[in-house]
Amino acid sequence: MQLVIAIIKPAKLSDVREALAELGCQGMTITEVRGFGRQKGHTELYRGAEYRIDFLPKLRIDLAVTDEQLENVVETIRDAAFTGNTGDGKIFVCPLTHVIRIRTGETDRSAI
Amino acid sequence: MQLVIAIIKPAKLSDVREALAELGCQGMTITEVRGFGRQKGHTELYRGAEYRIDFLPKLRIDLAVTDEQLENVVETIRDAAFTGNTGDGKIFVCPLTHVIRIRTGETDRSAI
Amino acid sequence: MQLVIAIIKPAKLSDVREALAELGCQGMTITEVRGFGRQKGHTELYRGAEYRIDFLPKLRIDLAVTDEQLENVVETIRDAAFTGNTGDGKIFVCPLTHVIRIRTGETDRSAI
Amino acid sequence: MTVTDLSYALNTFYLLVSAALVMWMAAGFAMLEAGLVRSKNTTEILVKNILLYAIACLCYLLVGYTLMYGSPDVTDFAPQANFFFQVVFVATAMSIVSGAVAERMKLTSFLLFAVVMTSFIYPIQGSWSWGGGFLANAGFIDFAGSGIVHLAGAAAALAGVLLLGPRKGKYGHSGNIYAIPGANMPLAALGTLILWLGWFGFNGGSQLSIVGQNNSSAVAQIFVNTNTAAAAGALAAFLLVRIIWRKSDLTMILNGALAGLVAITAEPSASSAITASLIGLGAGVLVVVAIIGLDRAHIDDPVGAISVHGVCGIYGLLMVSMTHPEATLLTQLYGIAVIFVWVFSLSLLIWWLLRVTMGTRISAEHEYSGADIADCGVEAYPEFVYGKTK
Amino acid sequence: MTVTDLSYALNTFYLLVSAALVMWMAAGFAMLEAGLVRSKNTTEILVKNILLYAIACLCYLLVGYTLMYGSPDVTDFAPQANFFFQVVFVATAMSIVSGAVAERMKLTSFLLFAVVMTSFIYPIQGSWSWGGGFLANAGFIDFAGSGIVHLAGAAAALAGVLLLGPRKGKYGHSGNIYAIPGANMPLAALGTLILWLGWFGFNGGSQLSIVGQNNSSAVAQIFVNTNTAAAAGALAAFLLVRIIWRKSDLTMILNGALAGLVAITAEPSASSAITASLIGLGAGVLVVVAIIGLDRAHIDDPVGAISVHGVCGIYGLLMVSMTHPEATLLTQLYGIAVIFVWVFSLSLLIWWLLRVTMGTRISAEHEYSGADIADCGVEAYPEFVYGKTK
Amino acid sequence: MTVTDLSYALNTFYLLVSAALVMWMAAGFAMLEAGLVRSKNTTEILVKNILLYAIACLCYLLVGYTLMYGSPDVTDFAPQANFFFQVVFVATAMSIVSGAVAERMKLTSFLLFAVVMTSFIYPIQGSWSWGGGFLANAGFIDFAGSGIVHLAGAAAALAGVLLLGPRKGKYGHSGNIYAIPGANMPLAALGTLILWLGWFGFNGGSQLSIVGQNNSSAVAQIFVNTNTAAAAGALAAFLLVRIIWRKSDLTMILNGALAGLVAITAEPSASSAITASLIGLGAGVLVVVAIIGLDRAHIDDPVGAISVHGVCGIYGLLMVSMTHPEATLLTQLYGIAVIFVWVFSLSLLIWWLLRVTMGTRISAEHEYSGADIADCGVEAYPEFVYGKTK
Ligand SMILES: Nc1ncnc2c1ncn2[C@@H]1O[C@H](COP(=O)(O)OP(=O)(O)O)[C@@H](O)[C@H]1O
Ligand SMILES: Nc1ncnc2c1ncn2[C@@H]1O[C@H](COP(=O)(O)OP(=O)(O)O)[C@@H](O)[C@H]1O
Ligand SMILES: Nc1ncnc2c1ncn2[C@@H]1O[C@H](COP(=O)(O)OP(=O)(O)O)[C@@H](O)[C@H]1O
Repeated sequence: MQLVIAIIKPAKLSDVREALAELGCQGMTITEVRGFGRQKGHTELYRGAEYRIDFLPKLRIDLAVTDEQLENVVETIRDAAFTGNTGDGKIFVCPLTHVIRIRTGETDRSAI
Repeated sequence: MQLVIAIIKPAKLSDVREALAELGCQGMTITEVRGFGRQKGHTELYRGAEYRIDFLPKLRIDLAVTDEQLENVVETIRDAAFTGNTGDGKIFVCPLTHVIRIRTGETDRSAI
Repeated sequence: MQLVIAIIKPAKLSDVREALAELGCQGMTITEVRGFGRQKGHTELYRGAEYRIDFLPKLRIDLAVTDEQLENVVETIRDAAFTGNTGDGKIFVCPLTHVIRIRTGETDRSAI
Repeated sequence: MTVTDLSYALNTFYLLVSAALVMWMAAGFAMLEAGLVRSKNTTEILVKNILLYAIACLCYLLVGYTLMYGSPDVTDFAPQANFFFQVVFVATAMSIVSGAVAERMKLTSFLLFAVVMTSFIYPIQGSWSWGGGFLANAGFIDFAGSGIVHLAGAAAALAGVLLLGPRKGKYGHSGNIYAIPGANMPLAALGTLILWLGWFGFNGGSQLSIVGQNNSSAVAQIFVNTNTAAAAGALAAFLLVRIIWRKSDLTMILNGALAGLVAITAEPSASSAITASLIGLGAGVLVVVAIIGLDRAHIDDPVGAISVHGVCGIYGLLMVSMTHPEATLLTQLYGIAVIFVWVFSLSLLIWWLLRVTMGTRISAEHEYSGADIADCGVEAYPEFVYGKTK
Repeated sequence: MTVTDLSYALNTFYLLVSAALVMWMAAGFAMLEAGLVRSKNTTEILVKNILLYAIACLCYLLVGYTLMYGSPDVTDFAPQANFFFQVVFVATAMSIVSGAVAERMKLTSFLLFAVVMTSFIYPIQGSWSWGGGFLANAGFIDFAGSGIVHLAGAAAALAGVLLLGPRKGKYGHSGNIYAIPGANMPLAALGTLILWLGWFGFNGGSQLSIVGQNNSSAVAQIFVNTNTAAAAGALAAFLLVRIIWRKSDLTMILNGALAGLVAITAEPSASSAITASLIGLGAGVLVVVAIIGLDRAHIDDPVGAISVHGVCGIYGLLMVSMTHPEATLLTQLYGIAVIFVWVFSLSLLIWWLLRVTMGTRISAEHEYSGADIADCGVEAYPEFVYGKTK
Repeated sequence: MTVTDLSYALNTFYLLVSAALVMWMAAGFAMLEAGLVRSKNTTEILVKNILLYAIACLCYLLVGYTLMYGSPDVTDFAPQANFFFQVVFVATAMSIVSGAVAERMKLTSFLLFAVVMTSFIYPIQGSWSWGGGFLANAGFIDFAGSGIVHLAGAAAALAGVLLLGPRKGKYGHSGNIYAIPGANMPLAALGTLILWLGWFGFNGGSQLSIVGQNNSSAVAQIFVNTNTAAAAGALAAFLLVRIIWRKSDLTMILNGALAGLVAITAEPSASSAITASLIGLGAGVLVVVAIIGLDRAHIDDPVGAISVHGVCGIYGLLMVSMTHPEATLLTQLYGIAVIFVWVFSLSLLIWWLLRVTMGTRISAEHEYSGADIADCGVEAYPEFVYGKTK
């Protein structure tokens, strides 16, 4: 099993979620994060002092998938989150050794 | 070493923390996240327009453990976070290759 | 490739970011988290009832790096985030099997 | 144009301005309560506050005013000014209730109670004193309503709280008392300052006429005493809390100011400013003790309404026997007993009827997720509380 | 010192206090709108509200007042009191516009429109009725400005909204209507309660004199009716929404109260409190229907300004024909048509000129990231919205 | 009932309403400051604002009033009305201080300073002008307190700020100036609008009598000028900031409005509305320049109190020499110097004594984690700031 971690633009959440739903992904976890990268922030002004906002609002999606789903899922997220502008985000994949569903105690593949 | 990632119901945090403390876990990191899954959200209404809240508030616990602790910790979280209703959450485990305590520079097992 | 997860004191963000920039790290993702550990919280009072705040505000940095960068990056974060007081935080490293840049479709090393 | 015309106009204007200030207290209660509940119950408490005011205005118009005053023979000012001044008082009494039962009371049951309270319970009781009934004849003195308004509101609130029980998580199994901090301290402070301002209308207007040197001086004295008692109450609460816990608990200070205001309301014109400050000091101490005492007794009052309006209302009425030449401790106690027993027992009955018929408490699940979602459809700060997909 | 001096002083004071209350409505609009827009546009709507008030005051001083009243012959009170009372009315009219075009209108275009509206469009129109022009002669009755102020503001807003189009994400491709909840419900409630309080000055002051038994009684009646209509409007909106959706939509209740206030403004003195409550009930129902209707027509008004001030303004003006002996449905319709056509068409022209020259709509990118960052440099709650490195 | 009785009643009422409006300014300062500090210091600034008001009321009652006015011979209105009007002025002066020293000053030291300021420093200085002392005799003209209240408050604040030093993180090693945005812009806007409203009482009430055509007209003119100067100040600050940075900095606009209000306070009745708007325009420009200038000088004033009340207070006093026939630049400068030197040097002494005895600055650790946790025990928005386990 794999944990897919996707950093996306907040405005793309609906698209990504719907695309994933079509794939049959029934669960995911979202975190509000702030990203720093090639995409430039902007300058603000407060009482005559300017300051930069470098960390831009992003959403992080954590999604546990089976090895078979992986390729499909990554591609789906990639397509749904794509705008072509800097700041579109990244997808990271890291291996999961265990998955447990708390409610039923199911483990691994059946717990995803 | 392993990183245990548990998604739980916010109301269960105290129970989980206390159960882990009894196990001797002295550190953990909490994130406010939103979960999408089998548990249904609810409908809201604003000026005559209805909308669904699909992402429900959850807490994510990140907890680095030694390989020996792993089984015990996972079981403890499972028991403490259990309510039996949908939305109880999941536990993911992924391998950690390094752990460093910033203050002391200790690494790996002794840094947990 | 490796995912470096650092839990640091919020006040240290600027230092860490600048130190990483000098190393050539051009991207990272930040999350507001709350940490529980050896560092003690504090007591609050509300209308005659006291209560403890055990979870202290921390920042989590997620940073994907190549295997070669790893050592340097971890050391840099360690130095920049160091204050010597309890609560300085931890650094976790876990292996990444894939990295994809959404905008370009680049993968792995060139996507970091 | 005659001098009488002018006096009539001036008194009318004075009463209308006073009443408008009391109406403004509705905003004070709304903000205070919105600040002291958790954000998940904030929209609902706002709805309650707006609707209880609306209900009070309409019910008192249709039923209450006549019950309380019959057709009063008003000559010194426009009769409608009198009505407006009276109607905002009943709304104040009802506002007291909403805070005490906050975060767990069903909206509809609360509104039905408001109908009964403002149509019958409050006006009938009010007729006994301000309406010239037996309490007035017995010599009970309650100038601006420490008892008739504030104690009455607190008695109804107490009955509701006793039947409702505490909020989930407020008291532990082993008797522990847990803090449930409100969501928005600036709103609570704003609400208190609004109430403070409105109170000048509440007490100042209760002289009912400002023309004539006696009246003018009395109204001015009332303004000063009202302000001084509030200041002293805030300071006393601060000092006490600071000494005990070494912290400056904002909400206790706010309650201290309100305690001073409630206490001086029973007789704001008879005493000097120094006396008023002493009364305020006492109220500021008392309210802290009362809040902690009620908490120990596991009577859960999120905003301290019972302590502020009930305990300090009684305290203020008793103080009258020391500042007002014609008041005696006995008649004051008599008035307190009558008001409390009437309002408390009738309220208990109504709350109980509501409980057995439609229920008064929201479900545990709704209490957990918040009354806003359950009852209102939108949270107080939608962007900050829950995420959603658009 | 003579009786005349006193009358002069009292009337002056009464008018100044009334005007100060109307000035306070500027805060009401600011808070209401700040509560009902998303947090990313909150600072900008605050800037708009403060500046539109400032512009209204200065433009009406320099141009508008003379256009509307010439050099009025004021004898019963200080002429400057009259000016102050009039100037805050034009600010009210302009405040109505800001809410409707919120979250997408360019700041500078909006301010330029405010200059034209408060210097010319509003005063010229006002001169036809309150300035003693042809509408007054035709028998059109609009006591405190349901039409002259509220409908006028709403007509200008409607023109702006039609040219601007809806906020991004408000309406889907297939005609779906999406909710865009405002950021801060307590602020919206506070704003409404401020407006409610200010309205006592708005309607109560419009009697223009409180001396003389008739005047005193009329002002008192106005206070009562104003309050009652608002209460009834809030209750009606609540009941209707509750029946349809089984939820208690706070913002609809707030709009209901405001709807009652707007409706009674056309003639707040002629009817009894019972009639006022019926007018308010009607307004509370009407405003809910209007808000939903406009939404169905894809006319996007984030705060409901067009429904509250426009639709209920018209409704209030029509009701006058039933409560006021001298008003007829025809003259009322005539007045409504004149005001609407004048303000709407001129506003459309100005908005259009602004659009083709400097543009009226912020860029899609700025609309997404928020007007606060684009135009103001600081968000409303900087610590809660975005992180930053210091 | 005689004409004299009526005049007495009307003046009393006018003064009480004015004073109530000034009392309301306490809420304005509280909200403005709560909006402009970071959320971690918000509860503490609220505590300071409530308690400084309470302390001012009690100290001025016990000591200050007599020091300032002796036993004034008041005949035109109730003496207690005069007291109430005066007491809220001293609270205003003290409110100015709290904002400037916010986010780093110890609560208890601040409160002790408030005791000295409101018991002695302010009243003694006030006795020299309004109490009929040597400044009054010298021909110094300060109608409603640009100097006696606002400059005095700012001078005390400046002394405090100089001894305290800037907030951590405000100025970098290499002289960089960092922005520290406040937490809540709507509160800041609300606070400013409250102050704007309250200022009608502040300036309008300072005529001290409304009866008599002269007085009535003067009060009306004051209302208009007060409003106009504020509007012009807001607009000027907006335009200047817009031209320099192409952004519409809300807090500068708010400060601009307040600057106009402070400037016109020195003589709000002598000039026409056009002149008032010019004075306001100047103040709006000046305050922006002053804020930036003080920042460059590394004098850290989170809310701009020194610029608004100090710099624009001086400016307003100087303008009097142009609008008031009897004022000369020299006597105005003389008065300014006397007030500033007295208040500044005495304040410096008191602040210094407090610093060497109990300390005036919170610890670096507390400054980092916030005064709310350190001193008050609860944050302003507990649910949004830190997580906790219940
Ligand atoms: N090495 C990295 N580790 C973790 N997160 C990263 C990394 N690089 C980029 N990100 C995240 O991806 C987001 C988008 O990256 P950015 O460089 O701005 O755009 P793009 O990927 O289109 O070039 C960033 O805001 C950040 O959250
Ligand atoms: N595949 C997944 N990847 C990541 N998080 C998941 C996944 N499935 C579920 N979750 C998380 O677990 C939570 C509970 O899941 P849900 O399906 O609602 O209940 P249950 O596990 O009891 O069936 C979700 O809200 C979501 O945060
Ligand atoms: N086992 C762990 N798993 C996850 N996070 C941890 C763990 N131990 C500590 N942390 C995080 O590191 C932070 C600092 O740890 P703490 O024990 O307080 O200080 P120190 O590391 O200096 O001894 C904690 O607040 C928590 O966020």
